[in-house]
Order: sequence, then C-alpha cells, then structure tokens
Amino acid sequence: MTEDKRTDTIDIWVAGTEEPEFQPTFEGEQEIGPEETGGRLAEQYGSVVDDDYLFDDEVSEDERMVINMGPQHPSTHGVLRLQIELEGEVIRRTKPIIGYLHTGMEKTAEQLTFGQGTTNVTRMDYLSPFHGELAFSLATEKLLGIEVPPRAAAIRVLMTELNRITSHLVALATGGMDIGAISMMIYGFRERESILAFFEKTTGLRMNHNYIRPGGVAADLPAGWKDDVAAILAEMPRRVREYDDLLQYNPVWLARTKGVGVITAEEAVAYSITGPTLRATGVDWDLRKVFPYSGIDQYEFEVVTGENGDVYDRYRVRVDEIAESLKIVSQVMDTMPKGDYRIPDRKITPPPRARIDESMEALIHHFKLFTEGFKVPPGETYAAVESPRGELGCYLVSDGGPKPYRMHTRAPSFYNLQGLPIAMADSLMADTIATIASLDPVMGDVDR
Amino acid sequence: MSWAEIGLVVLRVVLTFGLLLVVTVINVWAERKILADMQNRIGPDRAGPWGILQTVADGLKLFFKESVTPRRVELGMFLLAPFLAVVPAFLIFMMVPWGRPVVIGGNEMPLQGADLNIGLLFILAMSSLAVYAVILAGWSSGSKYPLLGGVRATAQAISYEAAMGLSMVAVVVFTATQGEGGTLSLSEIVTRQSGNWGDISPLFAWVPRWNVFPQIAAFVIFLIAIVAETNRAPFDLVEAEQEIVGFHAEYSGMRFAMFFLAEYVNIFSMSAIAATLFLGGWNGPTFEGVVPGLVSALLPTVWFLAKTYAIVFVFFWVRATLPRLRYDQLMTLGWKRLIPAAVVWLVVSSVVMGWRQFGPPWS
Amino acid sequence: MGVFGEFLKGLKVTGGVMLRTISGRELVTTRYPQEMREKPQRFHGRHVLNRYPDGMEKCIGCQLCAGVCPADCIYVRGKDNDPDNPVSPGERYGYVYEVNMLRCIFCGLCVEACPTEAITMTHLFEMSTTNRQDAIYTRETLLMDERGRVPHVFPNDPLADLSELDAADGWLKATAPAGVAAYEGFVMWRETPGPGDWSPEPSQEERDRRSETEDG
Amino acid sequence: MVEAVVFVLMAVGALGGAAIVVLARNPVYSALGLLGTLFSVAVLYVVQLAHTVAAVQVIVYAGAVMTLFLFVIMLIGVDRAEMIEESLPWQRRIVLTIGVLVVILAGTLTVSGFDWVPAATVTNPGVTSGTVEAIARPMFTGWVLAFEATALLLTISAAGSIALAHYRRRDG
Amino acid sequence: MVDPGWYMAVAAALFTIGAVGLLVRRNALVMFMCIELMLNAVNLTLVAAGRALNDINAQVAVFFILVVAAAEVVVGLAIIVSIFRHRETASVDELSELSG
Repeated sequence: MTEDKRTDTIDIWVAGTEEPEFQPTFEGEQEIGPEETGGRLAEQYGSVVDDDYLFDDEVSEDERMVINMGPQHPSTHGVLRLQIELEGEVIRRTKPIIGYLHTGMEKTAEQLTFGQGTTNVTRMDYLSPFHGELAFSLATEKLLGIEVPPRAAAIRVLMTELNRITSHLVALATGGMDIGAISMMIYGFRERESILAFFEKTTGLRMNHNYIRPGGVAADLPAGWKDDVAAILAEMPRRVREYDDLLQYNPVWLARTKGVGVITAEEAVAYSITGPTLRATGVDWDLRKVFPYSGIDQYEFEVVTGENGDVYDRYRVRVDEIAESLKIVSQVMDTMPKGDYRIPDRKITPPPRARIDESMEALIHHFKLFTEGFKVPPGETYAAVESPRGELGCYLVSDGGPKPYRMHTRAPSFYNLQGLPIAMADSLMADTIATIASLDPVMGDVDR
Repeated sequence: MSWAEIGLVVLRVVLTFGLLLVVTVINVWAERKILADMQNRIGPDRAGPWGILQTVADGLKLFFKESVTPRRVELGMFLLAPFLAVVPAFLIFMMVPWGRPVVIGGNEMPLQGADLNIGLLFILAMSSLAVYAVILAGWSSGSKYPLLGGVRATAQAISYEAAMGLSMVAVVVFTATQGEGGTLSLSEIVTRQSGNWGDISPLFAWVPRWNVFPQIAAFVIFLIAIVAETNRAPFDLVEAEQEIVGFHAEYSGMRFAMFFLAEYVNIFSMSAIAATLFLGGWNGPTFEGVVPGLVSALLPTVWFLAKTYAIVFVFFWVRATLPRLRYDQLMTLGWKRLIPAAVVWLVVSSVVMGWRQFGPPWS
Repeated sequence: MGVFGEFLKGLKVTGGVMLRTISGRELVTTRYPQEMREKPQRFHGRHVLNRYPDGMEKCIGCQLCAGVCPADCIYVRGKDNDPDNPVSPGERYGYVYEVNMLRCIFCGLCVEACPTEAITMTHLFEMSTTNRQDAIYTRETLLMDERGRVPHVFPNDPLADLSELDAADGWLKATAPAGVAAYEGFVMWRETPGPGDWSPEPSQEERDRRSETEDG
Repeated sequence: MVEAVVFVLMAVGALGGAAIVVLARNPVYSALGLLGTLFSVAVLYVVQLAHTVAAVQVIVYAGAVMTLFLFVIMLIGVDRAEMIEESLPWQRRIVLTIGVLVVILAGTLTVSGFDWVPAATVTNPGVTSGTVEAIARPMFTGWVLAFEATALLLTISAAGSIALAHYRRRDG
Repeated sequence: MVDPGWYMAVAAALFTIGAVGLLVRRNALVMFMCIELMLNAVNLTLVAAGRALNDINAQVAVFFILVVAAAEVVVGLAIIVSIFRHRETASVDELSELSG
C-alpha cells in the first residue's frame, strides 16, 4: 500500500450504504520518532538529557511491534494514549499522545468572571480540586493586591492538605490496583471516602467544590468540624500501617516497584518534573517550603524525599507525605484562628445576606458582584501551590475587566507526563502500568 | 460388562460432571462474595438470597449476548479455542475421586469419573493441553494485546508444569512407601492416606495420615504451581486486565463464558487434586453406626468438598492480597526458585524414605 | 521465613478485613436504594423555588441566578405582577423559570446570588431521566406548593427518597454571613412553609464549644 | 472391533494432521496439524495398551515441544505465508513422485497381507500392558546406561539452548 | 485386534509425508515439524512391533526417542531463534553462508 493511497482513504461508513472495503491500519508503519538519533531520545524531545534508550541495529524490524495503549485502556488513568514500540515484552520507545480530554478550560476561563472562575479551575485536576481553586484565588488576590483573613488562610491550608491526602490515597489505590493488588484499590478509596465526607459536609460537594474563592473561602467550617478532623487524624495512621502490612514489605510489591521506572534527579529537573515524582529522586523541592503560600510556613512539617526516583520511592514519598499532611492538619486544627473568613472588602465579597434588606449600598454591591463581577486591575501574575502532583501554577493576565484576559495553568501532570518516555525506556510491558500509576497523571489536568 | 455396570459408569460420569458444574457456579459467586468481604463491600446481593443466583444471571446474560467475531480473526481457531479451554478442564476432574465408593445394587461404584492407573500422568497431560486454548485464542484474535497474552501463556505454562510435576513425583514416591508398590492412581493415593500417624509415635495418633505432613514443602510448591497453572492472581499475567486486557479480549457472549467456565472449573479441579494428593481426599470420620447409613455414605463427599473449598478459599485470599508478578519475575520464580526447590525436596525426601525403608546405605 | 512472614502479614490484613466485614463492624458500601446515606446539611441537590408562608412566590424575576450561573443552565424571564392578583410580593415575578439539569454543575452560586432566597437547593439527587426534555426543570416542577411540599418529576420513582426534597438548604445558611464572623448565628432569611429546619448555623464560638463538649 | 474403529479414526486424524503440516502456508496451522497428529498417535498408543508412552507423548510433545514451537512462531513473528520460491526446481516434483510411490507401496503391501513383523507369527503374541512399572523395570535395569546418557543429553541440550538463545544487549 | 501391518502402513505414510515435507518446505520451523512427524512414525512402528512381539523394550525405546526428540527441538529452536535474530528470515534458502 503506497503512502498516497493511505491518506486518500476515508473510512467513513454511512449506515444503509454499502460498507467500504476493510482497511486495516498498519500500525507497524506508524512512526514513533526518528530512529537516526542514535539513542538520544533527548534530542527527539528537545532536551539535553541523555537517556538509556539504545537503538540496536542488530534487532530486526520484525521483532518490533508498535502497539497503541489507550486511549481506551483500563490503566492509563483516563484517556492517555501511548504509542509503544515493543520488542517482545520489552518497551523500546514510548510516545505519549494527549488531547483526548481537551475541554478548553483555559479558554472557558476567559468567559467567566473571577468570581465564577473557581468553578472552572476546580474541574481541571479533579483529584485535587482545592489546589486548583487555591492557585487561581492566589493569583487573583495577587492582582488585586489583597490579603485574606487569617481564618480563611488556615481553612485553605486545612482543606488543601486534606485534599493532598485524598489525592495520594487515590494514587496509592490505583497504583496498587494497576500492579494487581486489588484490595488496595478499595482500601484507598475507603479512607478517601471518610475525608470526602468531611469535604461534603463543609462544601456540600465531594469534588469540584467551588469553595476557595478570591478573597477567602465560601463558607465557614461546619459545626463539629473538629470532631470530624480529629476522627480522620486518629484513623489515618492506623490505616496507613495497614497499607504497609499489605504492600510495604511484600516481596512481590518490592520486586514490582524497586528499580522500576527510574527518573534521575537531573532528568527530573530538566523535564521540570515536580511534586512527589521529583522528590522521589532526592531533590528537596517543595513549594510549601520554598515559596510558602497561605501561611503554610507557620506549620511544622518535613519535606519527604526519596533516593532512587523509582516507582517504589514515589509510592513511599506519597505514603510519608500523607503523614506529613496529617501533621499540618492537626496543627491547623489546634491553632485555627477565629474571625472573618472572607475579605471584608465589599468590592470583592458580597455583603452578608442580612445587609441586603437593610442597606441600599449592600444591595447594589450584591447585584454588581453577581452580575458583572469584581474588576481586577490590569497586569499579569503567576501564583503556584504545591498540589499533590507538583507545582500547580496559575498565570493570569487581566486587562482591568471582571474577566481574565488570559488564564494559563501550569499543570503538574502535563510536565510529569513528559518523564514517561525516559522512565519507561527498556522496561517491561508490565512496568509501564506501574510507572504511569506512580506518575499519577490526571488527564483533566494534562489536557485542560 | 453387564448393562448395569455400563449404567453405573454412565451414572458416575454424569454425577462427576454435574458436581463440577454445580460447584463452578458456586465458585464464581463465592469468589465475588469473598473478595467483597475482604474489601469491606457487600458483593452481589440482588439475584436470589445473598445473590447466590448471580452466576446464573451472568450466565444467562452471556448466553443471550451476541458473540462478536472481529474481522481479522483466524476464524477456525477463533471458534475452536473456547472448546479447547473447556474440555481439558473437565477431563482433569474426571480423575479425582470425590467420595467413598458406594454400593448400588450389589455393584460397587467409585465416585470418580474414571480410575486410570496412570491418573497423575493423565492430569499432567490434560493440564498441558489446557494452555493451547489460551495460545490459540490469543493468536487467532488477530489483535495485539491477546497475542501478548498468548505469548505469556506459553512461557508460563511450561515453567510451572515442571514444578507441579516434580512436586507430584515427591508425593508418588512417598505413597510408594505407604503400601505395596508405587501407584499413579488417585483413588489408590487416597486410600493410602486413611488412618492416622499413630505408628510413628502415639503422640501423633490424632493426626490424620495425610501426605501434607511429611510432604509439606511439596504441598507449598504444588499450591504455588497450581495457582500459576490456572492463571490466577498473582500469576494472572495471561489476562492481566490492567496491562494487556487478556487473551480473551476479542471474545464475547457465550465464547467468553466458556473461557470463564474453564477458568473456574480449573480452579476447582486443581484444588481437588491438591486436596486429594495432600489432604487425604475424601478421608475423614464417617461416624458409621452413629448416624444413618446414607449420611455416613455422603460424609466423605462432604469432607472432600470441605478440603477442596479450603484450598479454593486460599486462591481467593491470595488474589485479594498479592500484587501481580511481572513476566520476568514469574520466570525467575518458576525456574530459579520453585523447580530447584522441588528437585531438592524430591531428592531429600526420597533419601529419607529410602533410609527408613531399606536402612542406611551401608547396611 | 521472612518472605513468608511478609506474605502472611498481607494475608492477615485482608483476612482481618473479611472478619470485620462479616461481623458487620466495618462496611463501606450500602444496599443503595434500600439504605439511603444521610446527607450533610450543605449538600447540593436539586433546586427548588420557594414561597413565602402566605403562599406568595419568592422569585422576583431579577435574573441574578441566570447571570451568575457559570454553566448557563438557568433561564429566567420576569413579568409584571397583576396588581389585583400578585404572584410575588414585588413588582415582577419569575414568569418563565427553567433549570437545565444536564448542564447544571451544582456549584450553588445561584443560591448565593438570589437576593430573596427564592431558589435554594434540596438534598435530592436522583434525577436521572431517559429523555433530555425531562431534564429541563420548569417552573411547574421547581416551584413548591403552598404547603411547602416540593413536587418530584417522577413521583413514583422507586429510587428517589422524596423526604430529601423537604431538607432545608444548608448552603444558603452557610454562605449567608459572607465571611463576616459577626453575622454568624443569625437568621438572615425569610420564612418558608414546609418541614425543613431553617435555623441558622451556629457562631464560631458555638461551633468550637460544641466540638469540645462532644469530644469530652 | 472397538480397536478397529478407533484405529481408522485416529489413522485418518494422524495422516490428515501430517498433511496439514506439509500443506499449510501458515506455520501456526502446521503446528496445530502436528498437534493433531501427535494426539492421534497417542490414542493409537493407548489402543495398543502403551498407556504410559501415550501419556508421556502428550505431556512431552503437546505440553512442551509444541508449546515451544508456538512460542517461537509467535516470538519471531513468522506466522505469515512463506514465499513459494523454489531454488531447486526439480526437487519438488521428484520428491512428490517418490512420496506417492512409497505410500502406494506401503498400502499395497498391507492390503496384500505382507508380513511386517515376521517374528510375531512365531511367538504368538500375548498382551503387554505398558504400565509405568512395566516400562520402568527394563529402563532402570538393562537400559540404565542409555537412561543416564539421555539425562546427560538433556542437560547438555538445555545448557546449549540457553547459551544459544541468551544474547546480551550491547550496553550490557 | 488390528493387524500390526496396518499400524506399520500408517507409520510408513506418516514417515513419507514427513520426509516429503522436509524436502519441499523452506520454512525452518515447518521442516522441524516434519522431522517430528518422521520420529513419530518410527515410534508408532516400534510400539506396534513391540506389541506384536510382546516385548516391552520397544516402549522403552520409544521413551528414549521422545526424550531425545525433546532435546533436539530445544536446541533446534534455539538455533532458529538466534539465526532469525541475525538474519530476519526463517527460510533455509537464504541461509547459505556455509555453502561457500
């Protein structure tokens, strides 16, 4: 079949018409990337990082098979598509193909006011919605030049750290599931459920909360929140020990994760990989320490690092970060300040409901804020938080109107995903799954 | 051979077949229910009491579902593979005695499909045939993931059958010391496990004379090997749904149901063989004279089923707990751990048994 | 023994969970339609259009909810009241009121925006339909009757727990102070007929005190 | 009577399988044809009361050898039709002619009652049941040297095949 | 009892088919399978003759042939695999390096 014929064939079959002749796809002819690079995958991807990928001339073409893993695959964590060049069961090259969950959220953000924007960004990384909201709110507040009340900041830290736990729990659960520990799946989600119940009690929703907003948080913590948080704090360490019993020293788990999907510190930095994936390589980089936000620097916690940057270290870093987050949560619980939890600026925060009936000014503010939204001074800014997956940043450009001129999200999953080809080169098919799971990409975050 | 005898042969084959079908239906449900319990879930509970009819409902659904035939399949092999999966699975169980022989109308009828003098060899032969279904299903699907499953299946089956065979040999050698001459017949192996270990020392008079006690290592090796042989977790690389979706990715409807059936029949058959070889088969107290005759005639079957289900439960338990091995680790475990261990155990236990029977070599 | 010991540890975990599940001490799933989960106060569910206790509609057709909705799922058209037979106490009332439940993201902004607490949320979430048209809730299905009972689109739905429709909107109560601690603990809304509990959320001192006493 | 029926069926199966081996374009079908032949031959062993040999035939051939064949076919991906180019143009015709002649000869001899096993008519055959014990006894007495030699051969071949198939990547 | 001659005839036919296939086919794997066919034919004659002569040694010989065949297959397939790795072909016509 010549090149021309292939491109000319349009395989669209209208029901009721005669079915066209079956045109098989020759996936072996699909190109993953130029082979002449002589083993320098780095050059293909525009980086100087040397990779251990080696193109062996002695191996014939026949022994290689290109398979498409995904977008409909049980363990590509959504709709990630990987083109994998296999030699037997050994992966030689990988090309991640994204865009199957592209929802145009960054563009949508230009149509929503800053007040509505949190409903949008919370849906990008749907496993850590609070972090998305927090990054957007911090950026907006930076443009506005305001500082939120201490209670709001504390609530934000409380919620984002709890959210980090739920997100890591999902990573552990799905990671366990992908490696075949099916009970881990349910256990991880079981504990996540108890925290989600607290989220639901606070925000009314289990995910995509629209709770952290520019100027503070939408609502105060519910009555009895201390009991709920205390229950979580009491329960989680026991559960984490249970995971350790199940997996931590399990020889099969160790064999499946140790030395698998290795990303070195240099590679991680070169590909701007952040989060647990970076820390697992031993780089001591955590935005909560380096660029503290929302007053998180007043709480004591450690930055967890690994050594080898393999799947096991990423798993370990996540488990340990759960413990660190619990530390922060417990400190927040003990030191929760009293007072307002939204900035009492009537140009940004709507008036209390009681004031609408009493004050004409309040009514006007209410109407203005909910129809037009508040105006943000022109300028551009970038604010980043440490999401469970890494640096989640929000780049905002305002032209002085109530809607962002441009919003861009630095999505950690997107950058971490670029480490996939180097982590997977020359590994086995089964390691692919472990590696993807350990990078913990959220496709909504990748494609936005 | 009189007509009555022929009738009894037909009857026992039909009974064995029926028993296998019934326990398979229960197995599928039991696995889901037990896995649910191990994961804080309820599990199937809609069809029938405690969802016990769930398997029937699933079977009906699959039966009425369209069997899709993809375009790039090798049709003949594609259609043949499900049958190749089911037939050896059923044939294996035909060798297993599942109860004490009963006497009907003056004719003794062993509760066993067939009692061959090369029973164990037959089991090995059939279990080695079972892999063809997986290979052919993977290859004939004309799709890449099933093909990978087929390739994995070949390597896995070869590796673990050796370990399984060697641990069986250890039992055969041991059985030879327990009676007149060696035997490969399963019914004979079961008979030789009746009684207790009182002759070793009066302390052990309460311990049943099961092979598992002197052959504990062989038992462990055999258990690991049958889990691998039936492609169950943690050795379920063949159908690892998180990785390669499985060799039966292109199958649907009744054809898929046959693979499914074969898998669960295999689990039960292999557990039954383990119970027969190591746990004394249907041996157990029958309370003759204390309970009605019919009950004491059925009790051995109950013991057999109880022992088998204990091993089936281990299958499920392990599945709920362990992560899946990787392809190369599977090979390493098979060739570098299990087979050497089986060989060493075979040599050691043979030497010990020879010593016990014939005295030290210098005598 | 180390390797087997670690395996046994894992088996112990799953086995222990199994025993706990069988004995009923720990179970995370429920038999859903038979056993309903109790939802928290602030749960975001199906919308409802409220009335005053005297039967007047609260909606004044101001379109704030439609304006703030980030999903553009609300459509409102106001109409002048007939002075002799008013529908709402104000000048205008919501003549057309539609919520497209297929678009709605249940963010709760409409509840926060409504100046008269006309639109609030209930705890009902069983809203599946077999027909897109049925997912567009109109004035007839949204508006509560004069006794404060909320209609359900499918009154015979076996899955729906209709008592969820009577729950008062916790999100309205939670967001009413708009971040000002001093306003917490006060009723800031007008009464609505029906069985919902419309007492306000407690103040911060009250919350902390409650937590501590419940601890002890 | 039973033996005759089984014999006819299995002989047809064996020859049919063999024909598939030679005629099939696709090596996978060749392998399956061979599998059919091996299985039929195993059944022929059974009707001749060579039970152990039959079981070993299935275990070794069907269980290991053919699995290996299929594994290699799939591994190196030659499951495609081969090129039908003949480098020795006359070979095929001659071979086929001779083959047909031999088969006809065998058939003729059998039908004409040729005495294939002359000694059998003299000794009046009884029935030797090929149980494990019956085979093991001569194997470990008279044939013990051959047995040890076979064991050595197996070890050497295993080592040799590992040495052949084991190839190291350049990077090491 | 079927006359051993019939078994011999079937074995002869099997052997011939195997030999023909060995000479006609060019795929190394299929040629290998043809060798297995011929070995099986020989085994069949051995079992048939052994039964006719009431001699168990025939079956012992068959046993040895089976083992040797297995060993041969293992080595042969290893050779084919390693040749294929280097030459990308399983056709014996293209393996003419040794013919000088």
